[in-house]
Amino acid sequence: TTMTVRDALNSAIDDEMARDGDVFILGEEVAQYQGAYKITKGLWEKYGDKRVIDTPITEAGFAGIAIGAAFHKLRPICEFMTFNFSMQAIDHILNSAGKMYYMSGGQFKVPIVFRGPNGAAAGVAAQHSQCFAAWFGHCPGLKVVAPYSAEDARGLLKAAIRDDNPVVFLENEMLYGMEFPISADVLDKDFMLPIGKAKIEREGTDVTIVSYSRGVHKALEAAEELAAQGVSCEVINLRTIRPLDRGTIVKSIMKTNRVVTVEEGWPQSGIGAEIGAVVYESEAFDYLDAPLERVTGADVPMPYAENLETLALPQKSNIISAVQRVCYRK
Amino acid sequence: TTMTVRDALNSAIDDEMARDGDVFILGEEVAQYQGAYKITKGLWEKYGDKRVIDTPITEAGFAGIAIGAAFHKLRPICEFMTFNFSMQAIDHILNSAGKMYYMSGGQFKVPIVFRGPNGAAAGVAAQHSQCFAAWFGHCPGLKVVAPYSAEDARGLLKAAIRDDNPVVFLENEMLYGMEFPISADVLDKDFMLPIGKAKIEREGTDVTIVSYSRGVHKALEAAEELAAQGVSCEVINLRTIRPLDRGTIVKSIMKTNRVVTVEEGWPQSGIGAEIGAVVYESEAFDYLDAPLERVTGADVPMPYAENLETLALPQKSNIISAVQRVCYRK
Amino acid sequence: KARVPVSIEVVPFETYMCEAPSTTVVTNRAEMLGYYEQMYTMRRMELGADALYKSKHIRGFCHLYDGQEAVCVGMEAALTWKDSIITAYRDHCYQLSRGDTPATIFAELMGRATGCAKGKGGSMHMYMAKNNFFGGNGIVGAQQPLGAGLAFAHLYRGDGGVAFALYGDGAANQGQLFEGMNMAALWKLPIVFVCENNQYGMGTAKARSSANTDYYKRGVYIAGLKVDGMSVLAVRQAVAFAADRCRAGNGPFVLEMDTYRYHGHSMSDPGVTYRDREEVSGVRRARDPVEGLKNLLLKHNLATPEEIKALETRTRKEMDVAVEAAKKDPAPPLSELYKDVYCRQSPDMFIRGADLASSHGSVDWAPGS
Amino acid sequence: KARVPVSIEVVPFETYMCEAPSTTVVTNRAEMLGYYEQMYTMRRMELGADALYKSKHIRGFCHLYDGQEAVCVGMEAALTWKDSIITAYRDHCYQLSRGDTPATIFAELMGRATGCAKGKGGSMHMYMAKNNFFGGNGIVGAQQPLGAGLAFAHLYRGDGGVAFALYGDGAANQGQLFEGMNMAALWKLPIVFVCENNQYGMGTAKARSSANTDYYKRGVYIAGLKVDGMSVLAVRQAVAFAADRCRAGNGPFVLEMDTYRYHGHSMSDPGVTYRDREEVSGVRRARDPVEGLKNLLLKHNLATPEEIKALETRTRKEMDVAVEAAKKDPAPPLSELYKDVYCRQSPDMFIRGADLASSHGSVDWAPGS
Ligand SMILES: Cc1ncc(C[n+]2csc(CCOP(=O)(O)OP(=O)(O)O)c2C)c(N)n1
Ligand SMILES: Cc1ncc(C[n+]2csc(CCOP(=O)(O)OP(=O)(O)O)c2C)c(N)n1
Ligand SMILES: [Mg+2]
Ligand SMILES: [Mg+2]
Repeated sequence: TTMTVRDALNSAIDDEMARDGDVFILGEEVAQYQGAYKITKGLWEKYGDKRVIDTPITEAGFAGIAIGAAFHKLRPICEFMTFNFSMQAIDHILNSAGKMYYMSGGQFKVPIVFRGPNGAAAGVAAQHSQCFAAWFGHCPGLKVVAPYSAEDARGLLKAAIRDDNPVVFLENEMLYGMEFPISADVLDKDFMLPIGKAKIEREGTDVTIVSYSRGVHKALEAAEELAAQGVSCEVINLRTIRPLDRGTIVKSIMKTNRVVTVEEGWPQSGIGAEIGAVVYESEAFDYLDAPLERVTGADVPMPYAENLETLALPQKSNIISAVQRVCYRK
Repeated sequence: TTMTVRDALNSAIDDEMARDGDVFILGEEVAQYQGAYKITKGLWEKYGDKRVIDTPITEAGFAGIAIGAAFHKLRPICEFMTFNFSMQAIDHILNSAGKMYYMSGGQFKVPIVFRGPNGAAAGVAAQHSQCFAAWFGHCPGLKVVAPYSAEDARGLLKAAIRDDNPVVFLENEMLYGMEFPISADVLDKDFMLPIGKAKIEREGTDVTIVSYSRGVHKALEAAEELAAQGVSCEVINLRTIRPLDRGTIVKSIMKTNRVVTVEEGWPQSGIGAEIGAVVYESEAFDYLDAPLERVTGADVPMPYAENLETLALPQKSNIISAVQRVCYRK
Repeated sequence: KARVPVSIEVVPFETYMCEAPSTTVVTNRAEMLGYYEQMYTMRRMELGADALYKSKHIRGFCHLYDGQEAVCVGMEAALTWKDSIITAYRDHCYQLSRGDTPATIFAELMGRATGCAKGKGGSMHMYMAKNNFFGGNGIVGAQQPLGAGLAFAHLYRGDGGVAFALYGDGAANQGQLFEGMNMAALWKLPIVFVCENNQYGMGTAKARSSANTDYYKRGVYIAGLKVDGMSVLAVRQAVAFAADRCRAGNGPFVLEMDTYRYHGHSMSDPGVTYRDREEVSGVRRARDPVEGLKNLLLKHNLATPEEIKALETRTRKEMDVAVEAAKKDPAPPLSELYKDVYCRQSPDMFIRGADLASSHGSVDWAPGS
Repeated sequence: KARVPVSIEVVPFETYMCEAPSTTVVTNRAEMLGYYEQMYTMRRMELGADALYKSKHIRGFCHLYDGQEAVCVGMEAALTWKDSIITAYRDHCYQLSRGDTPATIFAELMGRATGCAKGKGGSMHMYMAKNNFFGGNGIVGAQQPLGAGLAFAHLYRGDGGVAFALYGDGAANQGQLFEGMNMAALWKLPIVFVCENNQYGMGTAKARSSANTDYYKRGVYIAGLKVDGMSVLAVRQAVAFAADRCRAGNGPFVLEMDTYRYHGHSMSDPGVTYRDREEVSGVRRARDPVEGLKNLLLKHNLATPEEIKALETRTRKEMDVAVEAAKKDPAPPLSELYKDVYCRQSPDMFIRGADLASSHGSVDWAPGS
């Protein structure tokens, strides 16, 4: 059977709310409007005003309230309509949630999930297209998850809600409507995927492509086309940005001897940069037959016009040409 | 003659305020209190309430006001008491200032400087010790500067104030009181250093150490000690985090064949990671005789206790051992 | 005849910590016809955008202003372009009232090189720097302190300008408004905080988002007025009153414009789940700002039905022409991607593309460089 | 004798949208001596911290509470530990009133393993989870919505608890207070927003930071009281009143505590550039909360001078013992650096150190893994 990412997220929240009365969700338009992107569809009818809560447009305030509730052992899911707006609340995400367990000497757990669509959508321009994976990934105390498929979305969101740490859960609007095949066990009420483990989406021998979220989709498309050209790509879906699954990355590169990273965010101090650093710091470095190539969002604010937007985001063609370069096919 | 970083910053602001009536400074305690760290000492007496402005403790509000004033062609210097508090205003720094020129199709310049101490000080724990170099450096539209010496501080701050782009100017509390020799031309009213150019602080042949801000100080100390061990270090002071001076870094590594990066911020997707990526993307990669090593802040929130704090920050000894490893002396 | 004064009564203002402006507004045929033309143009322009969105010529977010035209036009009627305006994403009509053309606006909406932001901004990011319109902002609340900053600049320069920051009933709850108001009052900034209360923030009725729905009293220590935002004359009167107070050095002022949005929040919102169609059509019947103005024109014999019809026909045609012109305009050249990241950016500045090979500018480590 | 009721008059409360609590407070010798002991202990503890800072046993920021003791003690007198408290960085005395010991507090201040946050938090980050004290927060304003979140949890669980969020006159201008108050009112959260108005935020006198210095009216649509924050009994009375209202389901309440800080803002602020020594000594003479309470004890014959002297001597000694004990406590083991980054962190989780070789845990790409 198949499932959309939207349904995967919705069912994950539903499951966890059914399972644990301490789980609740709050955010702008999550209740009566059913979510700006309909991720919370049907939940307000089912769980009522107490547990599905529409907030005013006050990110700093409601994120703070959610974190305070988590200090008191509730398990909030705090939806940002998009992660762009999380900047108004980012002080709370870092300083109130991320650092709390450490600076209290382990006295306060903060079991909260911050979730919502992250990164570029389509035609929404500079202020609504930022990818926060590198920013949140930079910060110890947070776990940072970025699902790609419906299985990822469901398994990781359920794990995130049950996790006792603050988890930043970066979704992607362009993936919400995408349909994925899922196996029966994914529908299990207790199905979870481990946070901190990457997944090899496609095995290959010639080059490793490391990506997350929507980048995985593009990487798989590129891998398909490259296969026809005789290049066998191993595609790693990071799933988790922090803690990064160094092992899976390193072992794959030791096998393929080549690596290309793919992300939609900006390049400088991005995810690809960190993967490059992991390579320097591991045995994989000695196995490299070519320097790492990064495929990233262009280093500009997101333009509105469609032709420029396309150019600003990594396309299959960018991945293919980067792979060809690291394979010395070009 | 010598000058402290504090005096360098103070005199730079003073010069620029004297030169251009559109320059003003605002922030918490910058006027009557003379600045929490006394960077604005004497300026309120000299320029009065109109141009040296104490604000309430409302970072989002006063940063927004400052940016609005810059839209109208004033040239604000917006002091954050420390950059930790810039998180309350970071949406404005990115979305209102950083992206404005681009998304308005070049209609609005935003000539503003955001400045204040960044990163760890001493004994101020998790919420007051964050380094924002990687975060701001990630974001196109911003220029990001991080001076080390008095000359840097004076020359770069004057350039930042005259720059028509939003500049994030990351100072370091531990450097404020540090005394540096300066030459007479540094005192010139029009002395400026180019934003976007790194400086080779110390020439060397065996290994390149790339750092910024307080890390440069530690790198130079390590280089001194390593010289005694027969290792000749070239120390690069980045000065600017964005746009990064790739040329200086790459050319140095092509000469020394080895590189160690030093930063006080967290490792993941940090500055060292980006320098590693620059190496992959340049000819320097072919010249590497050893994998890059990063020296960074430990990947934990900053602890308060002195012994833990020391361990959480890069020390001379970390740099020395990293250099020894890349030189295969260990 | 065009300039003969006519007195028209508007509904009384609700006041907070101030006297009320007169409810008698003195205007004339020329002014009134001008307002009608502007408002009718706006209405047609937004309907044009609606059609373009539905035919997929416009993408992404698109927030329409129909229903609220009297606020924009009434405000502009009381100001000059030396005064500053900043608003949120519902900005097309402000762009127009600040001197831009429908063709340029449509071009921006369709991402054309000829758009007011070269196609790089889109619906939410329109600007008219030369006439002191500061946009267009996609972040709810950001324009509140930014507007106070515009006022700061007016005061700093002593140029007599007043800044107007427009925000919705939803945005009124943002902490940065509270912060901005505090500094505006402490520093006596010439800023008018204008809440366009269209009764909903997305799908949230105001009483669900706001413990205090008297938006004109939200300044607490700042005087305010509640205004019939469906009446261009009431808005003009209130804005003139507020601007005068600001210009006289009294510091900030608050205006609440009681208005309504006909469309859904954005083009992706049908706008009927959180309010019933009856409510919308009821407002259309009873309070439509464009119809209301037309009725005033007729009632006061300021225009004949034929004149109005002619104006409408002409406007509609102009709009069609503008749409067609904009449709034919070219997309921005691909080289635009790398322009305007920085002001005074050197032409060969290195800017990374989606992969290294597609980057712009020169890599300065090239041998010999 | 200890429990014989005594009635004591406190100065009247200023009210906003509510009745005033009675100015007659009924107490007894046991309670009053208890308050005195707590307040005197706090005073001595803060002076102890002052000395330790000056002798460089304490580093970084250190914000002392002397002058404000009546707020903390009066509040606790009206509550149980089922109610929640959160404050800012000026937190040592709250830690004490929530059941911690001076020795543990000194240990934290000196960065010892035995400190209340294992030496990892320091002055600004003390917590007493088991007694619902949520710290200690270094970010001005953060505790305001966090406190509302604590109240949210009380309401969600229906456990009858009330949350108290304390913040200064400077922090009162933060937008997140405005945002938090709005949601607290909309959702009827059992939260008391308590402004400890000590007249200055760092070097800024309240009138320079706040357009509205009536902090008890800052809720606008939320009732409030202004309280003599130098009187432990007035504070107790007002807090009991506020807590009752919250428990009865009336939603939030605001308290302004009129108080004063004797020390500079933090140890690095001499505290004399923005106010004159006269002002400080004037408050000490006229309104000191500890002296004031002592005078009440004597005036109402609740204690003899000898009893008080004995209590003071005992407390001083205890404080010296606590300091000496804490000084001898060990620094945290270096292994603590890598602990508590995550809850349920596996012992061999890889955590990068300052250089790779000094990292913690296992690198999982090790061959064969
Ligand atoms: C900080 C932030 N949060 C959320 C959003 C998403 N959003 C855009 S408009 C809007 C509703 C605003 O309502 P209101 O202020 O009443 O203005 P109106 O749309 O009615 O003109 C929301 C929630 C945003 N753009 N920015
Ligand atoms: C967001 C933020 N901005 C600035 C600071 C620096 N700072 C710490 S305390 C303080 C003054 C606060 O004054 P007030 O709220 O009156 O509390 P008091 O210190 O008087 O108890 C300032 C500016 C901070 N910690 N956090
Ligand atoms: Mg609205
Ligand atoms: Mg204070």
